[in-house]
Amino acid sequence: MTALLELKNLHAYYGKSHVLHGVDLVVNEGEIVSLLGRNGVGRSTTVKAAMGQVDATGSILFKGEEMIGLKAFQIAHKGLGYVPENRDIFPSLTVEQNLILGEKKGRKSRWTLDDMYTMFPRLRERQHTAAGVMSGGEQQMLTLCRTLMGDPDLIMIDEPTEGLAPKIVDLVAEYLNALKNRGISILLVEQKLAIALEISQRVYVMGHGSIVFEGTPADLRANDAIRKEWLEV
Amino acid sequence: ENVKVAFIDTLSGAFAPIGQNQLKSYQMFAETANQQKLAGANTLEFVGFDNKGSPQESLTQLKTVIDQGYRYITQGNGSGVALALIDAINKHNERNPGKEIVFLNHAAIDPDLTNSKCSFWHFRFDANSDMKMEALTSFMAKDPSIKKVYIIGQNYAHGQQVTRAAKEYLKRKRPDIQIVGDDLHPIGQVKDFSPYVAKIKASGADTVITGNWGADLALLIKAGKDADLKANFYTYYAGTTGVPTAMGAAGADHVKQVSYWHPNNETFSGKEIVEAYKKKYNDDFYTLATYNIVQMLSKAIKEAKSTDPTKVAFALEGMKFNSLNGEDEMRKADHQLQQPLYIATWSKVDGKTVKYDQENTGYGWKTDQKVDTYIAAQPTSCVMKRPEKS
Amino acid sequence: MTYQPLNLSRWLIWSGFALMLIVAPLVFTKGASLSLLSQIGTVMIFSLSFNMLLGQGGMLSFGHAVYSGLGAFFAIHAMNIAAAGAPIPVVLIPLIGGIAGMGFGILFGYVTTKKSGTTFSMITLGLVELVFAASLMFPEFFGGEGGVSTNRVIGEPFMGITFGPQIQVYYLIAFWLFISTIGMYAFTQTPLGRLANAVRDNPERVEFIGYDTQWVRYMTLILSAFFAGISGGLAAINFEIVSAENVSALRSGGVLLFTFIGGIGFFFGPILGAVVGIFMTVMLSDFTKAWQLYLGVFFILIVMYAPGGLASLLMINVRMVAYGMFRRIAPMLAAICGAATVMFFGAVSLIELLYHVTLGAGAGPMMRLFGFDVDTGAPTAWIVGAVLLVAGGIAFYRVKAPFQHVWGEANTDIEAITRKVQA
Amino acid sequence: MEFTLITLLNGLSYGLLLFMLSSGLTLIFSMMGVLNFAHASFYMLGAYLAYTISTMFGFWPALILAPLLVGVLGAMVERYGLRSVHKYGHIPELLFTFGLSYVIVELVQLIWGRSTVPYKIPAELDGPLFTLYTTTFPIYRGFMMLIALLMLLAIYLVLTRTRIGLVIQAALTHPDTVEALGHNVPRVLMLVFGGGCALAGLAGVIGGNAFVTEPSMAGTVGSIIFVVVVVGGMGSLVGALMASLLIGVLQTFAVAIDYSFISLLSQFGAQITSMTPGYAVLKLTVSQVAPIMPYLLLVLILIFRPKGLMGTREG
Amino acid sequence: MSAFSLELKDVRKSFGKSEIIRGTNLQVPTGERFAVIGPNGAGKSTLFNLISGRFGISSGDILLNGASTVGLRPFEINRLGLSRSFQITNIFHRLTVYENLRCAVLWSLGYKYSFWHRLNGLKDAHERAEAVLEQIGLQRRRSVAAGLLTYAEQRALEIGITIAGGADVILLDEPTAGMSRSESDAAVELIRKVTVGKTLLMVEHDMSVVFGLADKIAVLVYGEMIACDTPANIRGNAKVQEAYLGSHAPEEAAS
Ligand SMILES: Nc1ncnc2c1ncn2[C@@H]1O[C@H](COP(=O)(O)OP(=O)(O)OP(=O)(O)O)[C@@H](O)[C@H]1O
Ligand SMILES: Nc1ncnc2c1ncn2[C@@H]1O[C@H](COP(=O)(O)OP(=O)(O)OP(=O)(O)O)[C@@H](O)[C@H]1O
Ligand SMILES: CC(C)C[C@H](N)C(=O)O
Ligand SMILES: [Mg+2]
Ligand SMILES: [Mg+2]
Repeated sequence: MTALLELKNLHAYYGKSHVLHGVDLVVNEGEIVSLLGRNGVGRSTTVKAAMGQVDATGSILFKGEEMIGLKAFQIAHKGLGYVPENRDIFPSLTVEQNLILGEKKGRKSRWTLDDMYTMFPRLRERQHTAAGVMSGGEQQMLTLCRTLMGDPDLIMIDEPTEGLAPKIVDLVAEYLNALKNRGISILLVEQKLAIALEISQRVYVMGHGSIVFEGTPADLRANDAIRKEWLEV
Repeated sequence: ENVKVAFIDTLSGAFAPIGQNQLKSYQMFAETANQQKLAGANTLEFVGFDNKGSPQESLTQLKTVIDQGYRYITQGNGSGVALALIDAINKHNERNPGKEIVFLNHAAIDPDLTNSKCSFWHFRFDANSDMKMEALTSFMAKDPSIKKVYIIGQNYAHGQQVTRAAKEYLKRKRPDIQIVGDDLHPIGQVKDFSPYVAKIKASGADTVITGNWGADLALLIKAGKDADLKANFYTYYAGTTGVPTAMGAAGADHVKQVSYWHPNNETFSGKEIVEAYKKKYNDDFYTLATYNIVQMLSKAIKEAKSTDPTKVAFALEGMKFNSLNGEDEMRKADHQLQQPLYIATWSKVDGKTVKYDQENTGYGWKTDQKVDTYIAAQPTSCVMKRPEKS
Repeated sequence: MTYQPLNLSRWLIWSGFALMLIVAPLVFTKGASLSLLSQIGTVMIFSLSFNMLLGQGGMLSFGHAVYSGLGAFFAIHAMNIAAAGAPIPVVLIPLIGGIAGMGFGILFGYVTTKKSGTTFSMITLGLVELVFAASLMFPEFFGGEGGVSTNRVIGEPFMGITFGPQIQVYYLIAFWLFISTIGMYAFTQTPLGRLANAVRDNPERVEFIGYDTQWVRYMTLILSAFFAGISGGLAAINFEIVSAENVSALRSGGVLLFTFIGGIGFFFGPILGAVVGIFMTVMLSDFTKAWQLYLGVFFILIVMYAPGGLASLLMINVRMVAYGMFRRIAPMLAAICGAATVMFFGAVSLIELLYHVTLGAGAGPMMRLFGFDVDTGAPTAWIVGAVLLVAGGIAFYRVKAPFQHVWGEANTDIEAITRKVQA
Repeated sequence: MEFTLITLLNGLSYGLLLFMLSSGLTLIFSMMGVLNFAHASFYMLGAYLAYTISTMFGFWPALILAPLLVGVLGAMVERYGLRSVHKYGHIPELLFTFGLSYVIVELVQLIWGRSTVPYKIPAELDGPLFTLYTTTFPIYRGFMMLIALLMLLAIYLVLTRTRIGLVIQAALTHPDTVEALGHNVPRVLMLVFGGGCALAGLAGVIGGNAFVTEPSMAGTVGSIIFVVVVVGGMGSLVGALMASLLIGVLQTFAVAIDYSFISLLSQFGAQITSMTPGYAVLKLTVSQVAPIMPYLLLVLILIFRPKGLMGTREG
Repeated sequence: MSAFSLELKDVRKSFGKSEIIRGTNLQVPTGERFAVIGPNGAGKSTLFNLISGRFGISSGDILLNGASTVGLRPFEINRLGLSRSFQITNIFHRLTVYENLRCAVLWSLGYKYSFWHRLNGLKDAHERAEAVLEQIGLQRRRSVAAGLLTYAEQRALEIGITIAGGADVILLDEPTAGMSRSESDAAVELIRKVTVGKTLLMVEHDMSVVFGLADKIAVLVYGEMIACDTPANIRGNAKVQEAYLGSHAPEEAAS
């Protein structure tokens, strides 16, 4: 297994406030990795930093290349995909236009609009609707598909199941597995422990801006102490 | 003593070239007057204050210059401004005895300024619009080919006065002439006169009378040229900056002007000034009033043996002066300078009657008629309040 | 902030303000200062009223002069009627302006406040152009290009007061300024005032706490138009002329500039803005032809680097002082201000030289600059200007980072202190 | 007939010039949400630059170079000014451009003086294009109309053949997200702003000599083009075209019509004298109200059709 | 006076061609807590928007305390005693927490658009705002600008603003979205506390919240109300299982 994404001693800042204090994390090819932790510990920040949206120091290696110092759009072109947490759909554009914007110039994608519509038929029904008026859950599906359209090799997903009906949550889990099977690695930030443990090969637990646990889901299930201290109340 | 005169006039915007031109003539004349010690030991200095052509801004500038100790002001471009200034100066002089201000008007020609609004503190050196219209219509009356007249003007005091007088006088002198249309457009705002020209054409007018000046006249004539308008123009101000260029060859023999002086007069009097001005500023001298003001103010100061505005004003009243257009008199009754007028036609320079061109176009003014002072003179309704003579 | 039935410091501030208004003309006695002070007074009311819209209600108007200007027209006609014998004391003329302004607020506001945000701005721009153009169409009322003038000395003097002399006019303005400022401050402390803030922040939510946002905007605008009208009435008395310019987009833009420069986030910002603005337009214009350029650049700098205006710049420094941090930042602050000053002088010199060459032509190559006689034909002055500009620029660039660092640290500490206090 | 046709042509050519001006404004507004108050100032810059270039190299190079220069200036304004204000929201952006319009007027006066500059129509385009009955129609007006139409075509192609429009609209609400999808947002914004300004510059090159090149030229058209944008429907290009033509024709015809309410009423035999109430309004002729036509139209549109002619959203 | 606080009668809503709400009927008795659940895009938020007057309905009728609210604007409906919160936080960022709440109580205390009252002199408004502040547990953050609160605090404030006016019908749209387990437990407590004696209608995807709070659960699928029953019955309803809950048995979620 080769490491696709490697964060080493990553520090990140919002203006003056120091949020990440040396995060080390690896995602290998063909793997689903979950990043768990309580609200506000810095999971989203980790992902944003990897995407070049937060000031960060340390090292971010993607396919062996250093990402620090690159702009977000450059990083995206290297094949790193990101699904932001609060469903940043483009409200005034239609569903289809949103998807088209996911495509990158000069890069042939293995995904087509049709693939997306087959995955979530609901989107096909609403393809000419302005994305802003779609329901919260529909928007969540759209963001995921939009990122896929850019054909990333690794996709970082921030809380994809928030606001989704339980049944759809299961569906998302299924699709993430399907993606993995097509060779896409996934870094998943998730609140719902059950799902995370179910679909990922390895998990990291984060506390106060650094990684406090690393292991397989089974390890975590077995480790009551960590769960008590860093995940539950 | 150095007598400072505030030139509160338009130095920016559409009409700036005219204000600039006049300020430069003042400064040139003041320089020679000071050299020749025309005002005795006193010297004159003209300083420009931009009023942006607005009455309100002028009053603000008036406050400023009063605060800075000025006692004399000049203004001319825009009767609207002059009316506001005359009012403000009256009030100021009433409230601040001993600190009076005198207003020397070099071009604002609304007749009201020396009639219903006349003031002891105001002196007009240009001929007023009724005087000019009197001369112009008398001249027109003799031309039987004039049948249909269109009047167009700027929508403010001066434009309105010209329209009124034109209608009134033509009716009196040539009742057969038909007024086929009259228009007042916003001053300094219209950049495309082609709709107006279309209107003039549609009216079938053979003659256009206009009091427009500066850019408003240049653009009107340019639009007429573009649409091939054949009518003749009877103007007040075709000699102001920008208009000669707009007329060029196309305006030759079509455009006439009434004025109290132009360089191609019977004796070419003032040619030294025209040449000196051209040499110094590469521009045409056309506002004779600035010359008269410098000369007559100096003379008044000398005669009054004082620079005190009240005394100087008394000295100016009724003053007679030999100017470039003949003998002029500052009529005591209304402070309107009485002077002869010229009707002239835009013509190719021929070296004989037309020696001086304007704006290097090769065209200049050719005198059609000189109208003697007494013919153009108008009665006045002025009831002047004078201060005590100390 | 919270429930305070009475407040001593507020009494102090208001008495101080009143005292300042009273002694100002005694302190500034130079020739022009009285008319300057009078003008500042009217503009203060105007910009405060403007800020009721922009700062408190989030409505950016490009047409506020409509209300002050129409108020001024009514006021001046009232004076002319009074001069013809009607018993209207001059002291109450501003009120007539205010009522007229309010009347037009009721009329026009109904249309303009239907919208908010950018659309509101555009409508106000259209409205001001409409009123401006219309004013030239009705010369009977608006006096055409020349405007309407008046004589403020009406009727018999009352206790020797004729309102002829400027000083009497000044105190009349000061009186109304004081009243209006209290009125507008009080507005910020009323339910409607607070709701205007709420509408500014989040109009949608306001609809769900029982309020009609359009109505909140409308009422705010009407009140603001009232005060604008008062300032218009005072301007009419002060200048004794009112013309179409009083209702122009230019005037409206002016008050926007002043208010924003002063700072829209604090109640006193516009007061500051009026002082600075009038100083720049009246005083600076005496010194340099480039004053509008400076005003524009100054405004842009404020928008870019201090969107809270001068008031916020003042307040963050006051905060530093209040928390005892000022000593700590003072050296860097001085350094950065010093660098900026050098840069400023360099830039000003170059601009002035350029202006002289292009616009002052004919007056010869000599000019006075900062008290020196300078020859614009020779390279010396240009080089000095350029050197100052570049040196200042480099110095500024150098001290910027350390300054930000010190400033940031001080701020973090203050935040820490406040957090401790709260906890 | 002659009068009607000529006036119509005059109206159309004026309308097309308005369109050249407002298209850039609409473009910038619809894509970036920035209402560029200084848009007319870029128009003025176009005219002045064209004047200077044409005195050095002639009109045709100016026709190409001046808009490019204005575009570059616009891009720089975006890059070094607007961009840093962007984070504060749309109102500060609007204020920034408002301040900019002040500065540009001053700079123009600083460089070119306070009065009109003699920017002339090139000799090869001076003269009559055709004669309609007895009135000549100048070549230059025809040229002006041609350029406007070419411009319309070019904009249409850029917008439909590229994805730029989508990227920018998306960036309006979520710039970070668009960037994370691999688009270089800042550069696109800069291009759009520069492009919009270049369009204004082109209008300046054409309009500057057709009318007058002077420091107040920005102010004169400034408000009208805002009216065009609102009446057409905020951000709609087709709307802007229709509104421009409408206003152009309306205003040109209005100037030419001398009817007033009095003439209307007297046709029904009503006697109106200066004593009749409302005389001041009744006596106004259509040509006298011409200057307020656009603004009246604006207010009416806002009352009866707030979206504008072709708009899709309300403000 | 009707026994129902809120009554929907065959309510329909279309956007363009697509009908989103297809003839929904619902009766909420006074003082009960109702939850609305359903798949994404079922129209739950839309339903809230219709009830609160944000959108107009296409046909049908909505009765609030027996009176029809059709055609009324949001603020008019609010004045009739209905208040709602938003799925996406919707507060006044630049005002302090205290001011946020004080604004929210003004109308109900009858101050309308007053500009003749001194805000700081309004004892009743002050006390009411303080009381809410205490209920939502933000006393210590009272003078912080709302925009600077953490996410969970903002959600609490969102609820605070909603209840401050004293409305007796409360609509909450996903009040616990984005909260962690512990936070959402606290939120449930808060909601329970502040809605005592009131009628509550709530949209929620978190089954533990739903089953913990609701007296009755309405299930909305594709714009149609397929069931409305007690939690126990809903749990056993096969149709609901299939359409919405999937494998997530309520028992598991509740654990
Ligand atoms: N834009 C910002 N500016 C300042 N601080 C921020 C910003 N965004 C997040 N923070 C702070 O950084 C810390 C980590 O935030 P982050 O969003 O990474 O948390 P998280 O683990 O993703 O939690 P959540 O469950 O809330 O999404 C938090 O304390 C948060 O308050
Ligand atoms: N203004 C609108 N125009 C067009 N379609 C709309 C509009 N508002 C909502 N819709 C559509 O109506 C459907 C219902 O949306 P709604 O937001 O009510 O769903 P929801 O039940 O709240 O879902 P979620 O649980 O995901 O928030 C969605 O398909 C949405 O796209
Ligand atoms: C300078 C002049 C053309 C001014 C004009 N005669 C007027 O009275 O307004
Ligand atoms: Mg997060
Ligand atoms: Mg929803």
